[in-house]
Order: sequence, then C-alpha cells, then structure tokens
Amino acid sequence: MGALTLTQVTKSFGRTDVIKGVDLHVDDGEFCVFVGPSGCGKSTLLRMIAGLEDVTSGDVAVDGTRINDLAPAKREIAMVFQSYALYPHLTVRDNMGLALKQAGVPKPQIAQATDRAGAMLALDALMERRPAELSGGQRQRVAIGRAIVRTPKLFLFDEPLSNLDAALRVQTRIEIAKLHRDLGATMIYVTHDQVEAMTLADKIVVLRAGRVEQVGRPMDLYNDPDNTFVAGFIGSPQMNFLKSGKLGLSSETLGIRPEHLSLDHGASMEPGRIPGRVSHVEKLGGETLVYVHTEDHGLLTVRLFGEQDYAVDEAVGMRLDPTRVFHFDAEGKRLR
Amino acid sequence: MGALTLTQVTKSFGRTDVIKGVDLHVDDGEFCVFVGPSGCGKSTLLRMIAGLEDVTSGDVAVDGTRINDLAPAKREIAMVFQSYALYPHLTVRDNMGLALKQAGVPKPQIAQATDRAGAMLALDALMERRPAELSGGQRQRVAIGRAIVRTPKLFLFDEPLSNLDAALRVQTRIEIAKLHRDLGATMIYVTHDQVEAMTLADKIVVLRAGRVEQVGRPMDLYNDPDNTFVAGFIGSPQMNFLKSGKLGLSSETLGIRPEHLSLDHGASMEPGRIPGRVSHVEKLGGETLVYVHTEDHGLLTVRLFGEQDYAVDEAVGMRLDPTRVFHFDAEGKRLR
Amino acid sequence: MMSTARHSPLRSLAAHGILLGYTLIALFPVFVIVVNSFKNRRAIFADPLALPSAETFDLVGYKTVLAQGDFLQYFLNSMTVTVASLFFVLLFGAMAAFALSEYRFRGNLLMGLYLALGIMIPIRLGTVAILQLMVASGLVNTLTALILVYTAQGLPLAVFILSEFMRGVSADLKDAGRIDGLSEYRIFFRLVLPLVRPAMATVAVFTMIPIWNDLWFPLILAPSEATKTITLGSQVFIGQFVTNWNAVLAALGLAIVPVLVLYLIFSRQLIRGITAGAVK
Amino acid sequence: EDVTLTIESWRNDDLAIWQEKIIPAFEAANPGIKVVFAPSAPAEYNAVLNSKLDAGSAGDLVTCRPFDASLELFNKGKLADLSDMAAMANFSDVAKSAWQTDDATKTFCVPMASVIHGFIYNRAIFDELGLTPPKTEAEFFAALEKIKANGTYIPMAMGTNDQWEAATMGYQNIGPNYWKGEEGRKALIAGTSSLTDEAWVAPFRQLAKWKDYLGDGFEAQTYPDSQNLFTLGRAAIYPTGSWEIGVFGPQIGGAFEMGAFPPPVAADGDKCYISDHTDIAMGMNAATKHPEQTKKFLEWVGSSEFATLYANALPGFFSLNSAAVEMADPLAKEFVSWRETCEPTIRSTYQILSRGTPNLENETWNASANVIKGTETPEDAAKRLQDGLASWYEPQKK
Amino acid sequence: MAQRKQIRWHIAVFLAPAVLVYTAIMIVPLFGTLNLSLFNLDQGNRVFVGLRNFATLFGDPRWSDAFWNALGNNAWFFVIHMLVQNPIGVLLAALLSSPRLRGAAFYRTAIFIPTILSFVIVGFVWKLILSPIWGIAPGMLDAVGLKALFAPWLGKEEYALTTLALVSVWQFVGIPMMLIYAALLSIPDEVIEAAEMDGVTGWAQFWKIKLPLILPSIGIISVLTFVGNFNAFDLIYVTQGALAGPNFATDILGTFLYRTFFGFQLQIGDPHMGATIATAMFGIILLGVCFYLFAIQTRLRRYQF
Ligand SMILES: Nc1ncnc2c1ncn2[C@@H]1O[C@H](COP(=O)(O)OP(=O)(O)OP(=O)(O)O)[C@@H](O)[C@H]1O
Ligand SMILES: Nc1ncnc2c1ncn2[C@@H]1O[C@H](COP(=O)(O)OP(=O)(O)OP(=O)(O)O)[C@@H](O)[C@H]1O
Ligand SMILES: [Mg+2]
Ligand SMILES: [Mg+2]
Repeated sequence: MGALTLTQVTKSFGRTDVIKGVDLHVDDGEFCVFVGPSGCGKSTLLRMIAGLEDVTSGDVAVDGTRINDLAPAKREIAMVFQSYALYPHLTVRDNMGLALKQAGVPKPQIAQATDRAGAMLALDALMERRPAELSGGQRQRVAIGRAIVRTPKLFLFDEPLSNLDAALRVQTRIEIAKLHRDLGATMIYVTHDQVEAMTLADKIVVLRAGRVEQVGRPMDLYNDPDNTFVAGFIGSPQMNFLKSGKLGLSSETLGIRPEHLSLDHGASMEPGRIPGRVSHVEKLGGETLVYVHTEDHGLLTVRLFGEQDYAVDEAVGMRLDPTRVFHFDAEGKRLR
Repeated sequence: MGALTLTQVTKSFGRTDVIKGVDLHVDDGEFCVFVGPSGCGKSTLLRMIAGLEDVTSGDVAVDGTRINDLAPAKREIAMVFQSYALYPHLTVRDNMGLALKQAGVPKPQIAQATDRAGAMLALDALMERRPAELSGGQRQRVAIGRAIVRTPKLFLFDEPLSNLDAALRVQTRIEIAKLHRDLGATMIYVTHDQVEAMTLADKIVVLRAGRVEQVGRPMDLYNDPDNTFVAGFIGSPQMNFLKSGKLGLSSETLGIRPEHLSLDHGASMEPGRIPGRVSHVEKLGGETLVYVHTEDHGLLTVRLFGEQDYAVDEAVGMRLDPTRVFHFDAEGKRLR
Repeated sequence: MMSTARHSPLRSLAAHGILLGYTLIALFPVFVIVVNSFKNRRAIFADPLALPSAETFDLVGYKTVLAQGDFLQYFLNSMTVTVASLFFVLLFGAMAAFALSEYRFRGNLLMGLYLALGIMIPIRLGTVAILQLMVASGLVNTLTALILVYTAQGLPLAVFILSEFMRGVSADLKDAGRIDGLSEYRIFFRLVLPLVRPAMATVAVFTMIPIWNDLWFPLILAPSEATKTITLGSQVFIGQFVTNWNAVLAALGLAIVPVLVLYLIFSRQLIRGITAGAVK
Repeated sequence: EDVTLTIESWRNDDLAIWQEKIIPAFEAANPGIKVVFAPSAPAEYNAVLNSKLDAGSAGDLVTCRPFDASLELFNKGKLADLSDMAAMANFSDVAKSAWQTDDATKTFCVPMASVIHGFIYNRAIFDELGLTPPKTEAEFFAALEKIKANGTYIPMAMGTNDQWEAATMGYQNIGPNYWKGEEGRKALIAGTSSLTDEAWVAPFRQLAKWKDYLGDGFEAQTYPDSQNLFTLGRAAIYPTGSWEIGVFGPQIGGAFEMGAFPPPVAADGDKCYISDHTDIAMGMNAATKHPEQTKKFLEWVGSSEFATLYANALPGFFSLNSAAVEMADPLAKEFVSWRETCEPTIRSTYQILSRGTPNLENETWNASANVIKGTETPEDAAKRLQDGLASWYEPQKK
Repeated sequence: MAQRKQIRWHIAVFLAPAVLVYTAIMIVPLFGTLNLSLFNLDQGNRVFVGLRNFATLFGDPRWSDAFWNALGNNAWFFVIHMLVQNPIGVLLAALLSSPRLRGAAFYRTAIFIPTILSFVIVGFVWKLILSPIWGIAPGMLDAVGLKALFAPWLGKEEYALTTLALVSVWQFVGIPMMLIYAALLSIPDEVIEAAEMDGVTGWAQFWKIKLPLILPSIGIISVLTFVGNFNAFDLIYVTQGALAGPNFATDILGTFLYRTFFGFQLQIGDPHMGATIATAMFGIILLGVCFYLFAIQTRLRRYQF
C-alpha cells in the first residue's frame, strides 16, 4: 500500500547538485525520520517524493510502481510544508477541510474531521481565523492539521513541530505516533530534534550533503554509528572526539558521548584520567553540562544527571567508560 | 544605554485582547528570554518593543524615555523575525549588508562584517544566492545574520534557531552568547527550547495568555516556580503532578520532576512507594524516559540517565525525592 | 521549480489549444493589416486575404510614408514623449500609490478617490484650459507640454493599479526594513519597488499605449513640424473624401513596431516568484 | 526677417497641392512671407480649430466651413471682418452668402470653391449594357433595373453606414428638383413651407426605392467602400459630388472612362435644379500677429490667378470667382456646364436651419439612411424632421 | 503598521509630485470645464443658470431621448465587456500563468498586440473584415458552411452595437489578461503546491485558490472596464462616425458628448450642454467607482505574500 523505494535519485538546481544519488527503501507502514544538517537536502528529497520537484535522475517508486511522472495530486500524499504554505484566504477550518471537500466528502463529516484535528492541536478557539491572524506556532499547527485530517497512503512532515512549545510538542508528537499506529500509513518525517527522531522513528536516515550516511533503527545509530559524522550527529550534546594517539591507542580518533564521561574534582594525575579545567557550566535543571578544556583534546563536554556544582576554572579529571568508546580511522570510518 | 521598561502594556487586535497588561523591566545588557505556550503573545510583545505594532495602552520606555511613538528605524534595534522576512530580491550578502549600507558604513567594512557573519553561520558558500534558493534552515540563518552584523542597543530574537539542526543550534547559541558578552547589548530572545532558555538567559519571563506568570533566573524558575503553570512549563519532560490527597498530604497538588523520581522493578507495596505499570518507554540514548501508569495519579514520567531496560507492561514502583517536591493549592499557587 | 509530474499532457494540450485558438483570433486582423500594407490599392480590395504576389506587391504605402515629412523626427518625438511621460507616471504614480497603500492617515480614502477622479472624465474636455495654460507658459509646440499632459493623464490609473498591488507586499518585509534603519524612502525604492515589478510593467504598458496612439493632444498642443508625433504624422493620409489606405496601413503598421518593442521590454518584468522565500 | 503664416485646414487631401503649387506661387510673388499649410484630419477639424482659437494658438489663416460654423466663430470675434477687402468685389452675393452674417452686411471669409452634386457613371458598363445617361426618373430607374437584371454589376454604389452619403449624395442631390431649388429652400427658412410638404417628402420616396439597387449589405457599406466599388469597376452608377473627379481619376487609372449626369427630373422637359454648394473659403484669425501679411495672402486667394490655380489643381472644386476660369478636366467641365441649363441651389439644411437642437443636418443624415434602409417610411422621416425643426425654429412653430 | 504621532512628512513627499501635476493639468482644467454646465448663453452672454441645463438634459425629450439611448447602449456595451472580455482575459491569464507552458511569452505577446493598435487601424481592419463587400467574413463563414449567418452587422441596428462591443473586446482583452497575469504571478508557488498535494488541481485550483487570491485585481479590472466603457468613444467614432449609426444604435455617452461638446458637421459645439453631459457622465461613473471603493474594495480581503 505505501512502500516507498528511491533508486539512485539525484537532483540538481541548475549547476548545484543537491541530491547526489540516494537509495532508500521505506516499508509500508514504516515511520522513517530524515535527519541531517541544515541544507543537506531533506526538504528537497521530500518534495521529490511528493512530486513537487523534478527528479533529475533516478526513480521514485511506490509499491514497485515508478511514479516519477505521476502528478502530486494523484500520489495520495499529505504533506506539512516547512514554510507551512497555508491558504491565506481560507479560515483555519477551511484550510484543513479543503482536501476533503475536494474529495467529495460530505459536509458533516468534514466538520467532524476538522473539529477533531482542531481539538487535538488546540486550535478549537481559532477555527474561524485566517492565517494572517495566527501566531507562528498556530500556523504550524494548522499546517499539521491540514495533513492529518486526510487518510493518505503516505505522510510527509517537514519539521512540523519546530515552532511549538515543549508541552505542545510532546503532545503533538504523541498524537502523530498515535496517528501512525491507527492508520498504519507510511510516514516520512524531517526533524532536527533528537528526541523526536529517537522516539518516533522506526528507521532514521542520516543525510549529509545530498548523500545517505547511514540508515538504521534509532538505538542502532546511537550505539553503532558507522562514522564520525553519524556518531556526532545522533545524540545531543554531541559526542566528544579525542585524539587516540594521545591516549596511546592505535586508532585515529576515539569517540565518547558526554554522558559516558565521568567527572571528579581535583588535578591529580592518574592513569586513564584525563585532566582538564572547567571552562563553562550549563545547568539545565534535570542535568548539568560541564565543558572541560583539556591540553590534548580541546574542549570536552560532560553530561551529568541532576544539578551539579562545578566552578569555572576548577581543575577536574575525567574518565572514559571503556565499554562505550568508539574508534574511527583517519577518514572518520568506524573501526569495529 | 539599553534598559527596557514596559508598564501596563496591552495590545488588542480588534476585539481580541492579546497582551493584557505586561509590566517588565530588562536591565541594560541583560539577556532576557521569553517563553510561553504558542500563541501567548511573545511575538506580539517583541513587535511592540520594536515599534512595529501599536501599543494599545501602556508605555514602552528605553532608559526611562517613553518611546511608544518612536519610529522603529530610530530605535536602534536588530530583530530576527519568526517568519524571517528576508528581502527576496537581494542576495544573502545584501540581505545582511543592507542595514550597514543604509548606515553609511564603507563598502570594505560591510563586506568584512557580512563575511564574518556568513562564516559564523556556515553560509559562506551561499552568499550570492537569493532566499528562494535556500533551505529553511539557511533562510533562518540569513535572518540571524542580518541581525548580528549590526551593533544596536537592543537585539530581538524571535525563535531564531527553530529550524537548525542540533549541532548548528548549539554552535549558534554559543555564538549568540558570545555576541552578548562582547557587545554588552540588551537581548530579548523568544524560544521554545528549554536548553536555550536555561543556558542563555540572565532572566526568563514566562508568559501565559498575554500575562506574565513569573520572572526570574533560570535555575530559580526551575527550583522555585510560583505555580503549576511555571512548574510545568520549565523543564522537559514536564513535571509530574500528583494528587496530594492520595498520598496523605494536605496540599492540593504535589509536583515532582521526572528526574526526581526513582524507579525499581516489581509490584511490592511499600510505604512511600507508588506502584504502577510501565506504559511506554522512550530511549533517547543518553537517557531513558519511562512512562508509568498509576491508579491514583494517571500517567507519570520518570527520567533515567543512560540506557535502561524496562519492558512495557512491567510492574514497577516509584519513589519521590522528598527534598524535591513542590506543593500547590487548588488554584495552582505554590505553597511554600 | 515545478515538476514534469505536475505537467499533465492532456491539460497542457487543452491549454495550447485554447491559447492557439485565441492567438489566431488576435492575430488574424493584424495579419490582414500587414499583408495588405504590401499590396497596391486595387489588390487590397480585390482580395483582401490574398498574400502579395508579384503583381500585387507594392511598397507604395511605405514609399509615400517615407516621402511625406520627416518620419524619423516624428518617431523620435513619439519616443521622447512616451518614454519621458512613462518615467514620470511610474515614478510619481508609484510614490503616491505607496503613500496610499502603506500609511493610514486621515483622508487616505478621499485622497485615493481624488486621484482616481482623473480616470472618470475624458481629459479631452479640459483641452481649452490646458491649451490656455500651455499658451500662457509658452509651452505650445514643445514636447514638454505633451509630457506634462500625458503624465497627468497617466497618473490616476497608475496610482489605482499600483496601490492595489502594493497592498500585497508583505508587511513583515517592510518592517524588517524599518528595523534595519531604512528610511521610508529607502523602503519604497529598495524594497517595495523591486517587488512590484510585474505591476509596474503592467502599468507601464497600459500607460504607454494611449500615449503612443494619441492624436488629439499632439494635434492641439504640438502640431508643428518639429514636434509632430508619428501618429499625427500618419494622420496626413486620412483625408476628407479619400483615405490613402496604403499609406495609412504602412504608417500605422510601422508605428506599431516601437510600441511592440517597448512592450517586449516591459513584459520581461513579468516574472514569477519575485517574493519567493521572503516569509514563511 | 520673414513672416510665416500658418493655414488651418481640414483638407489633408490638398497638402501636396498647396505645398507644391499654390504656396510656391504666392511666395515667389511675395518675398518676405512664408506660408505653411497645416491641415488636420477633417473629422477633428472643427474641434481642434475651436480649441486653438479659444486658447489663442491657432494659425493666422483659417479655412472656413460654410454657414453657421464660421458665422459662430465670427460672432465670437475669432474671425476678422473682411467686408472691405478689395478682392470681395470678385465674388457674387450668392458666392459670399455662405460666409456672411444673416443680414449680409459683413463678410468674413474669402470664398474659394463650390462643389456640384450629380451622378457619375461607368461608361464602359453603360456601353456594355447599351445604356445612355437617364434624363428622367423613369429612365433612371429603368437603367438601374437593367443593370440589376444583368447581374454582373452593382447598379449603384452607395452605403448607409456613414449616413452622410445618404443625405448629401442622396437627399440633397435629388431633392432640389422636387423643392425647386432656392425657392423651396427659402420658403422653408421663411416658414412658409414645411418639411412634411410633398416637395420635401418626395425625395425620400425616391430614396426609398434606391434600396433595391444598392449592393449586398449596403447597410454596412462605408463611403470609402462605395468609392472603391465604383473605381474598381464593380458598380455602374455613383451618386456623388464633383469633388470625386480629382481623386477618382488616378484611382481608376484609365481602367474605364467616367461620365456624369445631373439628377433626373420627373418628366422630360421639366426644369432641372442642381446642388451647387458653396463649400470652402478662407478667413483671417482675428488674433493674428501679422494682419498685414495675412490680408495680403487673402487678397491673393481672391484673385483670378488663385482661382485658376486652385480649380485646375483640384478638378471638381469649382471657383466661386466671378471671373471665368479655364478648366482642363473634361468631366469637371461637364459638371460646370449644368450651371447653364439647371438652376443651382445650395444644400437646404445648411443655412440657418441647423442652428438648434435637434440639428436638422444630422437628423437628415439619419433620416435619409433610415429611409433607404427601409426602417422608417418617408412620411415618418419627414414628420420627425419637421417636428424637430419646429421645436426650436420660430418661423416653423405653428 | 504602527501609528506614529509626529507629522509624517514622507507621506506628503510621496504624494506631492503626483498630486501637483495631476491637479494642475488635469483637475483644474477639467473642473473648469464641468463648471460650464452651470452656465448657458443668453443673447451671447454667459449667465449662471444653476441646474437648468440638467433639467434640459433630463427633461427635454430632444436631449433626454438621446441621453437615455446613449446610456442604455453604454450599459449594454459594458455588460458585453464584463461578460466576454473579462472572463476571456482571466481565462487566458490563467492558462498563460500555468507553469512550464511552452511559448507562453509568444502567446502573451500575440494576444496583446491588438491592444497596441491604434483605433484607426482597428476600425479599418474590422470594417474590412466584416464588410459584406470585400468578402472576408462572408467568405470565411461560407468556407464552414455558415454563410447564412452572415449579415452586414455593422449596418444593422440590432447587431451594430454588439458587434462593436465585441471588436472592442478583441482589442482590449489584453488589459485584463495582463493585469490578472501580473496578479497570478504574485501567488506563492508553495501555496499552489499545497493545493496540488490536497488534490486541488486544474479548474478547482483556479476557482478555490487562485481566484480568491486575485479577487482584488478582478475588482480593479471591473472598475477599469466600467470607467473605460463609460468613457469609450474612439472605436465607435472611427467606425460609425460621430453620429454613431445606424440610427444612433451605437451611440454611447462618449459620442453623444463629443458631438455636443465639440460640435459635428453643421452642429456647433455647445460647451455648456456638453459640460452638462460630461458632468452627468462623471456623476454616473463616480457613483460606480464610489460603490466599488466603499462597498466592494473595503470588503475585499487582501493577502500579503
Ligand atoms: N492580526 C491578528 N488578529 C487577531 N489575532 C491575532 C493577530 N495576530 C496575532 N493574533 C493572536 O495573538 C496571539 C498572540 O500571537 P503571537 O504571535 O504574539 O504569539 P506567540 O506567542 O509568538 O506564539 P508562537 O510561539 O506560536 O509564535 C495569538 O493567539 C494570535 O492568534
Ligand atoms: N532553487 C534552488 N536553487 C539552488 N539551490 C537550492 C535551491 N533550493 C534549494 N537549494 C539548495 O539545496 C540544498 C538542500 O535544500 P533543502 O531545502 O532540501 O535543505 P534541508 O535539508 O531541508 O535543510 P533545512 O534543514 O535547512 O530545511 C540547500 O543547500 C539549498 O541551498
Ligand atoms: Mg528543509
Ligand atoms: Mg511567535
């Protein structure tokens, strides 16, 4: 019903190659999250799947049928645009109901569907407003509502929650997960938010400059990254990269996540202890991030649970959890 | 130089009251973060400070001088719009350089300033593109760049990092903090991101439906919220609210953050242990969120450090850290 | 920007069908004009649809035209008047339109109405007063007189159309300009004007056509040999009892070419997506 | 320093003649005076001239339309009084009447030319069909019938689209025979005769019969269409005025020969009347800066030298100068010769009767066209004209 | 837009050049002329007559018949433009603006060419084409077996006005086309893309998305059509002459005004009655425009992109 296959898909805008040959398979009913640095081509890929953008070369297929030339309207896709693209002349209700109306769904049913989406997105009080009278987050919710009132084969979400507050974001995320379970539709979701990516995805696709770096289940990527890029990209704060040579190891680079470094006070020199000086402390309430400057490896981040007291400039020492280190070669490839 | 005072400021759009009397003082050189649910009036307040929106009643003053009627151009402000508002016909470079050009800064200096901002925001390769040729995150970075090339009295940032990836976001956040230190300018910053709010702010202003709920330093809000709203809004995942009665306490509601609940396996009934059943587990890599369903209090969230193994439907018990609980009355006001 | 996927062959076939059909309707009479301007009089009326053949081919119209008066001079006059008037209409009109669309001030609507009055009365009625004005200021038989009149005549329409289009320019964008310290003038010239290019082009074309084709004011205000416009020059061939159709066709046919060129120049400004990427 | 005089005129057609023949002749004889002939398209002439005179930018010399249009200008002080010019002696009272005040005390334009109405025919067709120029109405219709029966040619080239053909070449052409020229015209002005009288309705009756002999779709046929039909040899007869002579010659280019006959009379031997219409004159802008030189030019316009020059340059425009003018064009001579046999008159609506609203001339155009098309009966048309006239013209009010 | 309390000189600066030129060269002369409607000649002297000229225009059948006839014709002329010209213009613009249409620039130019032509040429060529004598229209109808449909349209009272209105439509269809085209260009691509995703394509897309967004421009072309039609003059004048034949079937306010104001043939121009007619026309048009400005324009929603 909604298995998506991309085969050697490329895309160029004039002379700029944006997508440089992507192969990807998304199973029917799978929840696939695209992550990658800003400008790596996530939106472009989504737009190609939607049919809004020419495929320069390669094939886009749904259930084995090539759909490169199928009109977007015929692809049974719902999409949340990164820029919202709301209909400025329609009320919130009509923005959400237009697709159903077009499909000939009877009025009461449309009203019901839009009411449900409105309630779910906390838009109930705004149903008769027009986009110009909404706040940024409200607009984004309308864009989400417009997609979810329908029951298409494939959902495409382009950073749908970026302008929502934390509570609403969690809530909407849960609703989307629920929608996914209920409809069993295939979903492709672009996000910059680690939590969203980790919690929603059946499969995460890490993109970098128009290429797929790694595809896998969230914890697989976290625990078993293929290279420094993926290792650094998944997990926040970023993984620390240390010079293996300075530690007497044979690999080029050693990676360790901030949560797998332990920290103690004092400047004593013991084997396996990396000495440094606190350069900056960030207290986030539930956790504390300590940035430690070291001679050999530059700035390292340590993530500690709860509220912890470290003073800036204090001498400290760090220890690696040896079961949690990753080794990489000079090209950044993981050595397993 | 840039102390900002709002006195009983209100704003209505036609019959909708959006800002309902805000009093606020921001010291010169202070970094002030506005947080609040989507649609609570953050952008509107920012736009009023900028002079882009009429003040329906009340006063906006800078350094004690009422500026309600001063033209935005005269207020010496830089602003990042939530909607970016890039000049579509200008290149990235010209978008960033326009204000300087207007101020009569000599060309080489403009080029230098824009180059620096471009490099900082990883836009170097895109300086000659127009907004239509940029990705969402790139556009947002141009909007930031446009603000930071200047040295105004007051910076206004409206969710400036919402479309950036984690790494870039951390990096840009650090740059903004540095900018703040270097220039000593007053900054007002709207964000939905807890980490940004906690790490950047000298002072956080929590807004709710056009009113100020609480103002304070980040850790003060975290550790000493005035009411359930602030308690729930600061900190992610949200604080758990338990029915005090069921625990034999006199307050109406008891609040405890997910990181201050401890969890153990098994269904045994001990005093102080709240039994429940795991309903959902989210593994985020560095931490694990366990959602536990309880008879008395509904769904509670427990935040655990590292990767933890809890199976869905497993019987578990929770304990509160008694030093970390908050008590609230029936109206949600904190009982101290 | 758009995809082949969105390019249904059936729909585009239908579109081409309709457009081609209408193009034929639009061009058929033009074809008749052009073809006949190359034929002798007898042939024009013997079979107006026939292409010029060896027998009927005749450049007499063009010869007459080029022999009569200083056509190059007329042409230059027309060009000067049209381009200068256009410049002022666009500049002044856009400025006024910006004031009307951007600022709320007392009397805004009334000012709009006042500026629109001009499209409601044929300016011909004011001829005598205008002529008196020009006589008094010694501008009779100068191109300046024509430029002044055409500027005034073109303004109402320009203001009317441009103010509508200017209302569509994103307020956030102008606000961003204000934040950047741009004066209202800069906002107008640097931000708004470039973004209403299609509307400016449209107004330019609408303004230019009646100016180029006008016969009345050149006849009244500047009929002298040195200031004659090309349309007035062509009028020589329309007589009381006989009209030299060969010459009229040739003269007016020739006179289309420059306007067509101007049109082509302006219509290049009709560009899609000028404001793309501005706001989300 | 040379003085330059500008002539305002509606005669675009004559531009070349003035530039090449007339003006050089004058300039040669009058050094120090330059003359510019600045015509505008005839349809705009009145409006343009009035505007320029009002504003004070009109040329020194003004070509005068006959009767009220010029009289109005004179009354407003725009045209100078030329009564005492020496050249006025060269013109008869009738010739001057079109440019005089109603009481004939003042003359303000120097008469230049008149035009005569009649029918031009295509000799080749007449020869082919064995026709001779008809003298009576009966012969006229017989000829038309014969041409029609033959089917090759349109019997008569006339359309009603432009309306004025119907009135000028129809009604005013054949009418004088019915209303007895000047006699009827003057009676109408005096109020002793009315437009519903038989003499004025009868021409409409004849016009109503023309319909059958006009080309297909004559309703949409314009004046240039008619001209072209005739000059291209597709029509046999062309109701017209003498002004066509000059323009038809080159257009026909020798393809056939033209002949002319005056409007046929009711019965052989009846007195015939022709419309010999005083049409064009020249006056002086009262505000001219060079009255001396302008008068000098006008004196020359009143001379027989000018008369000869003009009449020969523009065959069909007949000089109003009392001195006989030698003309070369045979067809023009033919037209002028009718002055000997028939009584000339001017168009009935031109003097005085078209001063009010509704305008009798305009109404006559409309009525003539309607009658030819058959959308109005001759009687209704006549009644409408009479009612309109009576509504404002005192002598006709009953 | 913030309300700023100081004197905003820039508003004056923006308005000044236009207002000055326009007032001096257009408004003053025009109202000087319209003012004439309050005067008339009495024994050669100009005297103030108040509204008596209007009483004559509307009360005296010699004037009012012609006036109502012209007004009625004008209304029909306008109706045809609204029903034919504007829908065609909008349709063409909609087709032209479809993305990736090959040859769009060619079509656009070709369809616009008639608008560039002068009235003299338009009048000549259509008279030639429609002429029963020269045979283009009858010949073409004959070729498709519809010869019977042919009539000398321009000469028939019942067809002439409609025919001329259609010729005028032919000439001016480029105007609504270009305006609407410019308006369509300003609709953001992404909104259209969103519609595609929602399955709103083709005509539905036009009706539901594009049309509402260009409604202000449709309003403008309606007003311009209204104003243009009620001021129209040239086409009728060059094809049918100032008497607007046959039998005044094509007489519209413009020709009626011209005849009266400037005079025609033996009819001497009457600036006073002419100004009266002009004022009446002006009143009618002003009424229409005010209706648009106050009743329609203020209700039209505009969208900023
Ligand atoms: N023009 C308007 N007319 C009516 N209501 C409006 C208008 N503009 C904004 N609002 C309402 O004002 C409230 C505050 O809007 P504002 O943009 O300040 O919210 P915000 O706090 O920035 O939200 P977000 O985080 O979603 O951007 C919203 O509820 C919005 O719907
Ligand atoms: N029209 C265009 N012309 C040239 N380059 C373009 C065009 N549109 C996009 N690009 C470039 O293509 C690249 C990919 O853009 P895309 O929008 O897919 O990025 P993205 O991964 O969605 O980024 P973000 O997270 O910032 O939204 C970007 O570097 C962008 O600059
Ligand atoms: Mg993107
Ligand atoms: Mg906001």
